[in-house]
Amino acid sequence: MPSVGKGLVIGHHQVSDDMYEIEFILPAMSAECEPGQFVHIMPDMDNGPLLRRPLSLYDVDKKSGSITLLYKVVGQGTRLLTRVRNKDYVDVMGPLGRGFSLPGVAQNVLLIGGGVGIAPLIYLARALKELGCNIKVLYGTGTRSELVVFDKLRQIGVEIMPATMDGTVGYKGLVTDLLADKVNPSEIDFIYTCGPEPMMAGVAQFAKQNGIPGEASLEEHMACGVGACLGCARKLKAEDQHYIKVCKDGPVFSFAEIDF
Amino acid sequence: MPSVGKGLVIGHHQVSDDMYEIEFILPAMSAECEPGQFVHIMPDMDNGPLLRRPLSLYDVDKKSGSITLLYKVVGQGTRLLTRVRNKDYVDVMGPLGRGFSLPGVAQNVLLIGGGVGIAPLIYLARALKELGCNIKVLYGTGTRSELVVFDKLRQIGVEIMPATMDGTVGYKGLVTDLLADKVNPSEIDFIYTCGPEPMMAGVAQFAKQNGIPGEASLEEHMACGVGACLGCARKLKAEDQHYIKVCKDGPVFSFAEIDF
Amino acid sequence: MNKGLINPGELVDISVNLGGVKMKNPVAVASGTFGYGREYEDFINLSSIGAIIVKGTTLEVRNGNKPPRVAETPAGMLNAIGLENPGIDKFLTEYLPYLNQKGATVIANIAGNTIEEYAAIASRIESCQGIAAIEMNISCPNVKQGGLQFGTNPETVMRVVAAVKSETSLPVIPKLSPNVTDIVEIAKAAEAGGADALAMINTLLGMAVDIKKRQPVLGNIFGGLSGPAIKPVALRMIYQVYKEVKLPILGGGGIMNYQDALEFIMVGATAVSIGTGNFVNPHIAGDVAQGIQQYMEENHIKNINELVGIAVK
Amino acid sequence: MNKGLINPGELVDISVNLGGVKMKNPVAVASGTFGYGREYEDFINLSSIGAIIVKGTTLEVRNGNKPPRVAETPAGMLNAIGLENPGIDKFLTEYLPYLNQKGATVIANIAGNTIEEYAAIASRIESCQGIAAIEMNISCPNVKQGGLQFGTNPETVMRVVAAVKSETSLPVIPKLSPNVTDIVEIAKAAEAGGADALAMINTLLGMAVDIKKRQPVLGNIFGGLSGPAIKPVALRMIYQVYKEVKLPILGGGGIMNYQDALEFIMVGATAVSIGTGNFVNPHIAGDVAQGIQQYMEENHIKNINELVGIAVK
Ligand SMILES: Cc1cc2nc3c(=O)[nH]c(=O)nc-3n(C[C@H](O)[C@H](O)[C@H](O)COP(=O)(O)OP(=O)(O)OC[C@H]3O[C@@H](n4cnc5c(N)ncnc54)[C@H](O)[C@@H]3O)c2cc1C
Ligand SMILES: Cc1cc2nc3c(=O)[nH]c(=O)nc-3n(C[C@H](O)[C@H](O)[C@H](O)COP(=O)(O)OP(=O)(O)OC[C@H]3O[C@@H](n4cnc5c(N)ncnc54)[C@H](O)[C@@H]3O)c2cc1C
Ligand SMILES: Cc1cc2nc3c(=O)[nH]c(=O)nc-3n(C[C@H](O)[C@H](O)[C@H](O)COP(=O)(O)O)c2cc1C
Ligand SMILES: Cc1cc2nc3c(=O)[nH]c(=O)nc-3n(C[C@H](O)[C@H](O)[C@H](O)COP(=O)(O)O)c2cc1C
Ligand code: FES
Ligand code: FES
Repeated sequence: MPSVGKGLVIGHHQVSDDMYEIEFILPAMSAECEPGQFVHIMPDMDNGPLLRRPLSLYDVDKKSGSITLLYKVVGQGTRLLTRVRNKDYVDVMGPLGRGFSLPGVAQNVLLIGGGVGIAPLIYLARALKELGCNIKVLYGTGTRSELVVFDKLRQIGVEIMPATMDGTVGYKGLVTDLLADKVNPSEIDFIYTCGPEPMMAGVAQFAKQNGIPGEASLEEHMACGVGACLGCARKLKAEDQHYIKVCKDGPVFSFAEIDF
Repeated sequence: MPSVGKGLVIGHHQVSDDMYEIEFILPAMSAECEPGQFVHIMPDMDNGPLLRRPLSLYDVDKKSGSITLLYKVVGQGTRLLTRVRNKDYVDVMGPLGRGFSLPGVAQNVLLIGGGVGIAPLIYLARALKELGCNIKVLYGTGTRSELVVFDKLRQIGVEIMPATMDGTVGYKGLVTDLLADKVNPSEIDFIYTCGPEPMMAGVAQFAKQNGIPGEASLEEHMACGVGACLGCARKLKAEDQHYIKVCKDGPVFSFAEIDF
Repeated sequence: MNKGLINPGELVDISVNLGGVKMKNPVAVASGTFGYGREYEDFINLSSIGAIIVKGTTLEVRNGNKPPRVAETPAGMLNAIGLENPGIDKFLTEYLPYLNQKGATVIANIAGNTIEEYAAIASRIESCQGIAAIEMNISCPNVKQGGLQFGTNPETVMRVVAAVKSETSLPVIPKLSPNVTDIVEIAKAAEAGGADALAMINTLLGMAVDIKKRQPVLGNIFGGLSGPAIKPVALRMIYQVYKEVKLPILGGGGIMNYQDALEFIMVGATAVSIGTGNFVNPHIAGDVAQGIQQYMEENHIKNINELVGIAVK
Repeated sequence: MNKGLINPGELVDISVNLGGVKMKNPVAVASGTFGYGREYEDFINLSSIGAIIVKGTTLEVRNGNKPPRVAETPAGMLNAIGLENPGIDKFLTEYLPYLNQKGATVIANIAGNTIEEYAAIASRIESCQGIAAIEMNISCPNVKQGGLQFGTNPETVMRVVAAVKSETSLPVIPKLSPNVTDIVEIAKAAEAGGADALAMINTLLGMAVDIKKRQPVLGNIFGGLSGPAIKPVALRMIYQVYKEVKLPILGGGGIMNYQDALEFIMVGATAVSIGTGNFVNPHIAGDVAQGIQQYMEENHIKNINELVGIAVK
């Protein structure tokens, strides 16, 4: 059951030029968190922007009751969030939305993240690992310094294939090119992806062409985060009449549901 | 000449339950500061309230180029200001307004402050001391812990007579009662006062009755702080047609000009 | 506040009667910001809310506007949902029973393209149990009047209110659009039409521009501005109407805490509604009701009606 | 922004012609927020500002409203100055010469109780040098029409604009009140009266309540809401008018930086005005003009007119 509460910040640090990791304690909320869900956070309780900001669950430790988020500074809200200090409290609502579906039996899964879109895939990787899955992660960014989650991924114990646009590490080019070049479709049972829409579109196309099922996590501007305001509407397929709500019906949807 | 600039904060600490002292470096502005003038400060450059907040010059060190303010937390703006840290920059406009008039020759002066109204009297005391004046300060607050400026006053070297409502230190009661009880009007050449209006009214009455000239520093809600918006209007005497502007014509006015 | 005088045993009455709607406390949640209640069930006890005004409902199902539908603005937000809703019948059969079962006080919010549509929805509601009142959203474009809003023409306001009144025995609460020259004239027209109370204000019409894309942010170009930004306008309009019109007022626009709610009550609102505030704090309705109660206890105000309109000169 | 493509040598033209007023850049400071210029001389070079629109001036001296006159609101402020000013003659003889000597581009802002008063002020101005245009504040209560604002009645708007036009050879810029049902109708009336450009928007009518004192904050009860809170409403109205009326628009309402100014330009403003922003940043007019210029350089826009109305569909 989702809730709203104040999380005690126990860690907050910059991990790249414009990305931060923030960890806070909220045991009741932490206990409910599933990979692919998100929290709705107030960057500042007294001031700053009116609305909450949606951020994916990046990592969750149910034992310690903590939740970790990975965020990129893009505007007023995320800029304010950077000012939060250890021992401050952050006001958080969650977990919200429908997360990734997890396989019933151990499978060969491929996780494809682009930029800060890698965030939800970390907690997902942790869950898949516990299910005994064989996990490969393709992770694309602009340059080496933006590849921020290596430690987490290594700790979880997955195979990582980085791609950088400038080739400073790993494959030189788009992560979708890496996918086409280096991944043998027959070795993959399921694909999960999160990142820029063109990237996810490419991944979904690859998956469909090769008959591999999979899921993607979408973004849309949100007000309520719980399906009440009907603000985060989106048509999954061009011919749809009905608009789904990313916050409630998603943010995760199967490739079969979406036409990018 | 007033200016607007960013001051580097070199000291910021809580001095009582709800009062803080903040010191910042702004040499060009500091060089222009006269006692009784004020600065117009933005509590937060990115967020927070729309308008600047007027705060009196509490202390100025032209040698080091610093300006110090003493403020009481009363609302959103001052609450936000408390968050500013050492090495942050604060956005300040000033010095603004017409300050206290200083005597041409050394005199016996009486300074009467109530609560945070003591702020402008400190820098004033420093200036008067340099002129060789003989300075007595009556300082009234609710209780001992609110008497926050003793160190500064002692360092300047003035005679202090505190009054607290609960009698925890000094005279027990209103500072105006202390004035009536303990001050010999014939020993005073000039009175300066700042504090709650009823207090200043009492002081002005005492001064007029005893034929002592003096000045008071007024407050009014402000937008521009420079006489442009005509927002901080006030009639000095009930029969006046014209509204003066506290920011430009004041904040300091002579007892002769004002009917409280 | 007079902390020294608190007497926690003191009984204060915060229940109100809003033109025939009995509310256990004066705090309602506004239409379109609380879905059909269920969306917030994990965050607040639905039966504790003064009234839940459900999402605006039309005769037929509506799919709503193309996205983006929401955008943030300074101390406010724009929305252009476009009245997406499942239609009145589905609301009555699928959504209402849940709310009734939870013990919620439900106010329906209706909208139509023509006077006849408003009347038809009202008559469907009349045949059902479990609705405490009908709030009429008259800020929709009036098809017959070439798209000008119902709520901007006094004559039309009177007629559409009268038409709904004639179909229902429930209290009828027209919700006034603030996008008018003279709000008092509109309020008087609603009164003439037989309104039992007035809800005000709906959103101000606004827009935002994406300077990178060089186009409007919202898919619909224009949207409704809500949140703290509009509070001064809402207070002013309620003040004006309270002075001239006898009907009780459900006041709202930017309420984020109990102090804001008290401002509305002091300019003449008998009850208040919270919209955008729900998105920020999902149990705000309870917090505000509690804050009002505490304020009354601390200030020895036994009945909230003593505060209604107290700041109006 | 396309930092990689900056070519600092590239020449961009940010001068504009606002209905006959030649402005060296498209950024004016709004009436009532910049006094008579002198108040800000220490903070900004007065001759560098696109235009200085001076405080609203009436035929006779006015003392203004009783305090408090200003109050802060979420992302906005209320003012009820009450048109305090020294009267047109004193303005022309004592304040104008200073501005002219400083090389400022001056727009007078006039207000009256009757059409005759507006005309009389215009004719006094006509006899003087050093004023680039007349902005007409038509949001004042119209004595002859029982206190309803000039700016809310199309017929009156047309007549008062025509009356001023007949007295002056200067460009005439009526400043529209946003407190109306249909801003396009008012804009068309101003056009019919012979306006050379339109200024929009003036403040939204609002109020605030002091819940401790249980009374309105402002001495005048109501005041004008300005600042970022009203930006969405201002953009919407300018968008609507730009589509329907050919006159150039001086747009403003809540501009705090060059990005805000670009939003106004993209919905159809030829130039922009900054009011409340001056109180926050006393050299904002220069900063915004510079920001626009840099944006144009980075985006290879040679003439600012290429951007005017680019977001209007
Ligand atoms: C389900 C979901 C999960 C997300 N997870 C992450 C994450 O783990 N890490 C991360 O860095 N970002 C994530 N985002 C994007 C993140 O929400 C935005 O970057 C953030 O809201 C920007 O806020 P701002 O105030 O800094 O930017 P501004 O541009 O100033 O925000 C203005 C408004 O637009 C909204 N907005 C702006 N960009 C986006 C966006 N991309 N998606 C949704 N709303 C947006 C803001 O919420 C705000 O209401 C996620 C978005 C969604 C919908
Ligand atoms: C010339 C002058 C000098 C001052 N010097 C000092 C000083 O040295 N130390 C100090 O603690 N206070 C001083 N004040 C009062 C100080 O300006 C207010 O306490 C402060 O603005 C409150 O801001 P806020 O956001 O915390 O309160 P809020 O109540 O949230 O402010 C809301 C609005 O009201 C205005 N406001 C509220 N109280 C006052 C007030 N008393 N005077 C003027 N405007 C007010 C604010 O500026 C703001 O615009 C001075 C005021 C003036 C006019
Ligand atoms: C997302 C959203 C959807 C809304 N939908 C409706 C609606 O369907 N019917 C209606 O009468 N008002 C609707 N409103 C207006 C609100 O009920 C309320 O009147 C307005 O938002 C002002 O209050 P606030 O500032 O507290 O949000 C909606 C508001 C928002 C923000
Ligand atoms: C303190 C103040 C005084 C004003 N006085 C006038 C005036 O005399 N004449 C006028 O036409 N507009 C007046 N205005 C309106 C402004 O010129 C401007 O149109 C309005 O504030 C909106 O712009 P902003 O949001 O940038 O402030 C005044 C505004 C303020 C805040
Ligand atoms: S954000 Fe409100 S419905 Fe999704
Ligand atoms: S604050 Fe603007 S005139 Fe004094």
